[in-house]
Amino acid sequence: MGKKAVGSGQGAGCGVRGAGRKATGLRALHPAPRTLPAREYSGTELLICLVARIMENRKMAFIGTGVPMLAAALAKKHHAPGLMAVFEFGGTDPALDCLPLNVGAQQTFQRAISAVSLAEVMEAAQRGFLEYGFVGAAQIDPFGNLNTTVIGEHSRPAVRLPGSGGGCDIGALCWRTVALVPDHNPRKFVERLDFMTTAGYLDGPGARERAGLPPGSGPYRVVSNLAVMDYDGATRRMRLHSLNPGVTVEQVRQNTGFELVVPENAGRNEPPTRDELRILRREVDPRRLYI
Amino acid sequence: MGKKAVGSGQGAGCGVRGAGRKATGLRALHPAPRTLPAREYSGTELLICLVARIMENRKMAFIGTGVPMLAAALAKKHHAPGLMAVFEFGGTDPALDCLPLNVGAQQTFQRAISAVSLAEVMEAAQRGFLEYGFVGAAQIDPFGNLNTTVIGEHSRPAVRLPGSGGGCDIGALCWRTVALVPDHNPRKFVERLDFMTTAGYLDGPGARERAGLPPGSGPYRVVSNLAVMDYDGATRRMRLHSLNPGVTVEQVRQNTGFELVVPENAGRNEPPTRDELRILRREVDPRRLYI
Amino acid sequence: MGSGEGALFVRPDADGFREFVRANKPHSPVDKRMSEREAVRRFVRPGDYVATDLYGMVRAPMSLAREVVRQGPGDLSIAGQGGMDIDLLVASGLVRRIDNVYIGHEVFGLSGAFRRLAAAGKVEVTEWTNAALAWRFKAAAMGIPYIPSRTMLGTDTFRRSAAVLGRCPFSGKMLCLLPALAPDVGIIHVHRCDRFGNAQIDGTYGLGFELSRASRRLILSTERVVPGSAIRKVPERTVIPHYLVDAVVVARYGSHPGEMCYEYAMDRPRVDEYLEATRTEEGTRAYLEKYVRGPRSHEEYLELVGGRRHLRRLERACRGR
Amino acid sequence: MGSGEGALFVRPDADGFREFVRANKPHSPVDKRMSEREAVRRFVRPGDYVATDLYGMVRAPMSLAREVVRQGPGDLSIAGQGGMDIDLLVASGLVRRIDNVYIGHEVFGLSGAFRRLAAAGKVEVTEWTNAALAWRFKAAAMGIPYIPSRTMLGTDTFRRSAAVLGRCPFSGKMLCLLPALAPDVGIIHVHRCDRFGNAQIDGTYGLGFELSRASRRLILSTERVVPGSAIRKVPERTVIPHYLVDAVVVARYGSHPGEMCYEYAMDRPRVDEYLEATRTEEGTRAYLEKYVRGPRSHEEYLELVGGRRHLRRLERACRGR
Repeated sequence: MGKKAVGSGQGAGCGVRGAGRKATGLRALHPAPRTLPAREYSGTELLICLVARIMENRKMAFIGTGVPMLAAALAKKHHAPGLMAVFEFGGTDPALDCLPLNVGAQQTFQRAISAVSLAEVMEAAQRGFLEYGFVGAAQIDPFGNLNTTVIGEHSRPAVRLPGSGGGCDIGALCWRTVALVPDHNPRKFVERLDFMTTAGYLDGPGARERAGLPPGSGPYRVVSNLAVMDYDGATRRMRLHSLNPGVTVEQVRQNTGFELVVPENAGRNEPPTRDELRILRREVDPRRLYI
Repeated sequence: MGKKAVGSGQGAGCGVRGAGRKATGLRALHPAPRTLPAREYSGTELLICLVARIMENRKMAFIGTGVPMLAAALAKKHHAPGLMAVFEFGGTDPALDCLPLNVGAQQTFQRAISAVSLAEVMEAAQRGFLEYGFVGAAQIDPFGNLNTTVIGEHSRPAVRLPGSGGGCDIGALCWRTVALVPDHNPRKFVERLDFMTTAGYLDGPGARERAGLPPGSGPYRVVSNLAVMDYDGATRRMRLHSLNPGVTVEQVRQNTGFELVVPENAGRNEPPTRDELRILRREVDPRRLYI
Repeated sequence: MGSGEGALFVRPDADGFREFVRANKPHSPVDKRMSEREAVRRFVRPGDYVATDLYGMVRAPMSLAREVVRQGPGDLSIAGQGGMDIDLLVASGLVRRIDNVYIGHEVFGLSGAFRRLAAAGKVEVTEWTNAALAWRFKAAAMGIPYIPSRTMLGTDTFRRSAAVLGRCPFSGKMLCLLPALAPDVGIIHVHRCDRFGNAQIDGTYGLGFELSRASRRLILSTERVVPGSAIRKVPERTVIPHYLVDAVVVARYGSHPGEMCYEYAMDRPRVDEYLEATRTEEGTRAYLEKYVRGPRSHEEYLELVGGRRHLRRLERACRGR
Repeated sequence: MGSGEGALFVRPDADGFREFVRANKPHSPVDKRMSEREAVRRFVRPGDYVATDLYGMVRAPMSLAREVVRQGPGDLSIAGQGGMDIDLLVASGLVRRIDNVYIGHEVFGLSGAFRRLAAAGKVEVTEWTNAALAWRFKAAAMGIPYIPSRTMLGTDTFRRSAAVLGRCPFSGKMLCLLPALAPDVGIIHVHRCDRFGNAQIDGTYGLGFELSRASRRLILSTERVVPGSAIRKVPERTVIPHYLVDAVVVARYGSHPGEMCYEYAMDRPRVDEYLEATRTEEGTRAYLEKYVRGPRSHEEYLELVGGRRHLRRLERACRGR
């Protein structure tokens, strides 16, 4: 096994180049040609840009590996220099000049402002410091509740998924939870979850508060490969917010397994700008670990 | 103000020689001539030796400034090299090659094995790691309950004392609590406390357990200038254990404001040995901050 | 089940704390350096609940305590744990309510100020313990309204506290439930921090970790400001991250006349002078006039107590690790 | 009020923990260095509850996880949080009960072993979350039987947990009460410690702080042993003091094939080999034979995966702070 196989170490602690040799989860979904023309972009790149645009300046964001991390790095370099990325295992605002493959990896606390513990960052979230939280899911329902635990019965599942991890905590403790679904289809957007790992709006208005979840917190956006969704203020049901480039309302409807609220004035998401793509490709992930 | 006034710094971080110029609490009680012959000793020196003898090897002891600290240092150098001194504000097993005047002072964590927080050491005590705890008191009752809060009424006290500090915690969480009373008299050993700051055996057998205090914990010894007391196993009332040199049972009785249990076979405490005094004067407190 | 009869000066309010944090805390790094005067003017108000770290005459935020007395916001509540800093606030007459843990001077004796104030019935006192206070801060720092414990049970300390008895739903054990305590203002003196407030503390951090997280507003004073890169080099050492901090006050010798571990020794004659003075009301008044209200700033105070040469001596008396 | 339907594998027992500590823990410093074999033989028993730190393929105590599989104490319960270490235990078939938090490989995909085991109904699973597990350890680490929290409320995660609903006596808030979790054995890999076990960790300590305090028995593996004086020079850096530790196992490259921050990078081809192998039962069996049961010690394992030269390369791929 040659030296290349274990990483060329182009930056401090970046010895993971080998990761580029095999498609990880993200790459498998949206393979991006190595040299995209500036006007073209991959699905993953669009997703990253859509998530990045959600993140405002001077906020703290709970970040997992993958899209949210790339989006945070992009947002920071593009429009939100004061955004603070917080990783679940304790790293806070690391330099991120190379990208971690684990939420506990060295890059999550390298030249960070602090490197503490899982409890510490979860408690910061419980105290209200974490504005954004990002979660993936195998299933999402009309109220933004999420399943990452099992498909089928809990005691003998057809597919055993990893479990909550920090997902359920994020859904409970962060102010605004953003769900990421890179493959928008009716098996993901379902009327009823097999298992509610993470609280969205539970069964509707006021339900979170009745359950004891912190007032004012809850689902904020769903970002998929087809569109961005938000929630109706009165019914707390998922609503189309804006369509991705080239996607129609009908396409979104057909790929959603429940009745989506569709407003008259659904917006349209701009494709990644030249600026966004340049930063993403040259500064955020120049070694193409993820994109 | 000359250099001497602020300390000559004979050891790292020992800049408190000025303390020797004025009698602190301990010295005021038992002034010790600067050059005692080897066979003589001060009251404070006796107290320190009596406390030191209680401390067994390979135990952890919650230590405050003053006598317990000197006793711990003596025990460590004399018969209990594995004794671990733990200071309330987080210092654990410091070098103690010079003596602190505060439980949070530099000497309490200088070259310690760890320097953490008040919560950390209190939690270690709550988990059962702390074998010994040492507490002073303005009043002590027959069940070993202690008052360090007020003389008189709580709302308008005749004398407002400091309060619990860590005393009440030590009485609750350490396995064996040792009370130190350098001035044994009927105003200190009282039938009824003005205020029960720290739990001894409360009102008798089983009371601690009923209150929810950890089973097996509780008062262990009282060390005074007249004698060492322990507690009757059946009644949990204070009992004479052993008399200090030259002291009679009658003297102890007269100076105790309640009926002390006096067994047939009350022992006698040996005066400080040459070895103890040598270590105490030459190694533990050579600059006579306390003794 | 039973509960203490003491007044609960600050009610646990985890949701209110969340709202406050979201609306007011500096989530991202901004330069927060300011003078003692500005920090106290902006962040300490009449009626506030104030808490400090560390203890005794060690790493106490004395320059800020003096500035509070100088500006004199009245009707304060305090966590009665600390040392000369807290004693100074009590002596100043600004304090009306005390969550008392320990106000006194260890081997140096009782607090004259606390004794007089209590005897005159001029202060409302609720009793707690060292551990109870640490865990009350810890509950607030965790964002929860209370924390169970095994201390205080069966005592008058419990009876005069505002704790509550509760039974554990898992083990059936009787527990002392401690309400979260989120002070309006926390004041902590540290060894070093960057201009944003990312702070390192040498030695034990006493209650500093919990207090910094429990406080609504947090004022740091620091012996020195270091570049952010020095902080980021050892992120393990950051005890207080910047997002908790509202003000950074550079205060070299900020703990004088107490000690700052590894930096300078206690100024024993000046400490004795304070202890002696505060034995009487007149003495206290004279001390406050001379050492607190007299100098207009920390710098003037340092000149008054002996200036650079004297302070260098205190540094030499403290010989590092 | 309601409570989860999941099994509570370890009942909170603060008094039992106290008794255990008093009778068994090494309160004073003794040399605890021993081999993987001896540490696992002495401190891991069939039926034990085992928990590890950190996470993913980062600072996982792989050499000890392999030794546990080698010796094969069965009927284990585990805290289902960690990474390859926990996944390896699950793959080995030794595990019967899981307090699950997250068993999977993040961007690298699902856990084949967990998926098969669960689908076959061969394991009893109670659900929790990252924060819940951290706080369950924290409750045990504080010596209390439970800790209140605001997570899990309203979800199936709660329903399949063993948490209990409770109302705060101070604020009236509905809370999720989390039972203390004191594992029989905690296993943690650290950067350095002295022979007594006073340990420093670089970077985040994940759940290590709480787990080390919550565990009845604690096995440390360490990249290197340093003199006690090095520890005492910076007592602020001691994350795990010796009195918590039962065994110190010197295991250079102890996290291989995962990374050890600031020490060596992840061995990606070896990780891929593991992920690939554990997709099937046969693959898993072959992997365990070759990499776990084949080598008789950590040293033999290191030789097998490429030896010194290869490991040096992983070090070079990780360029310090």
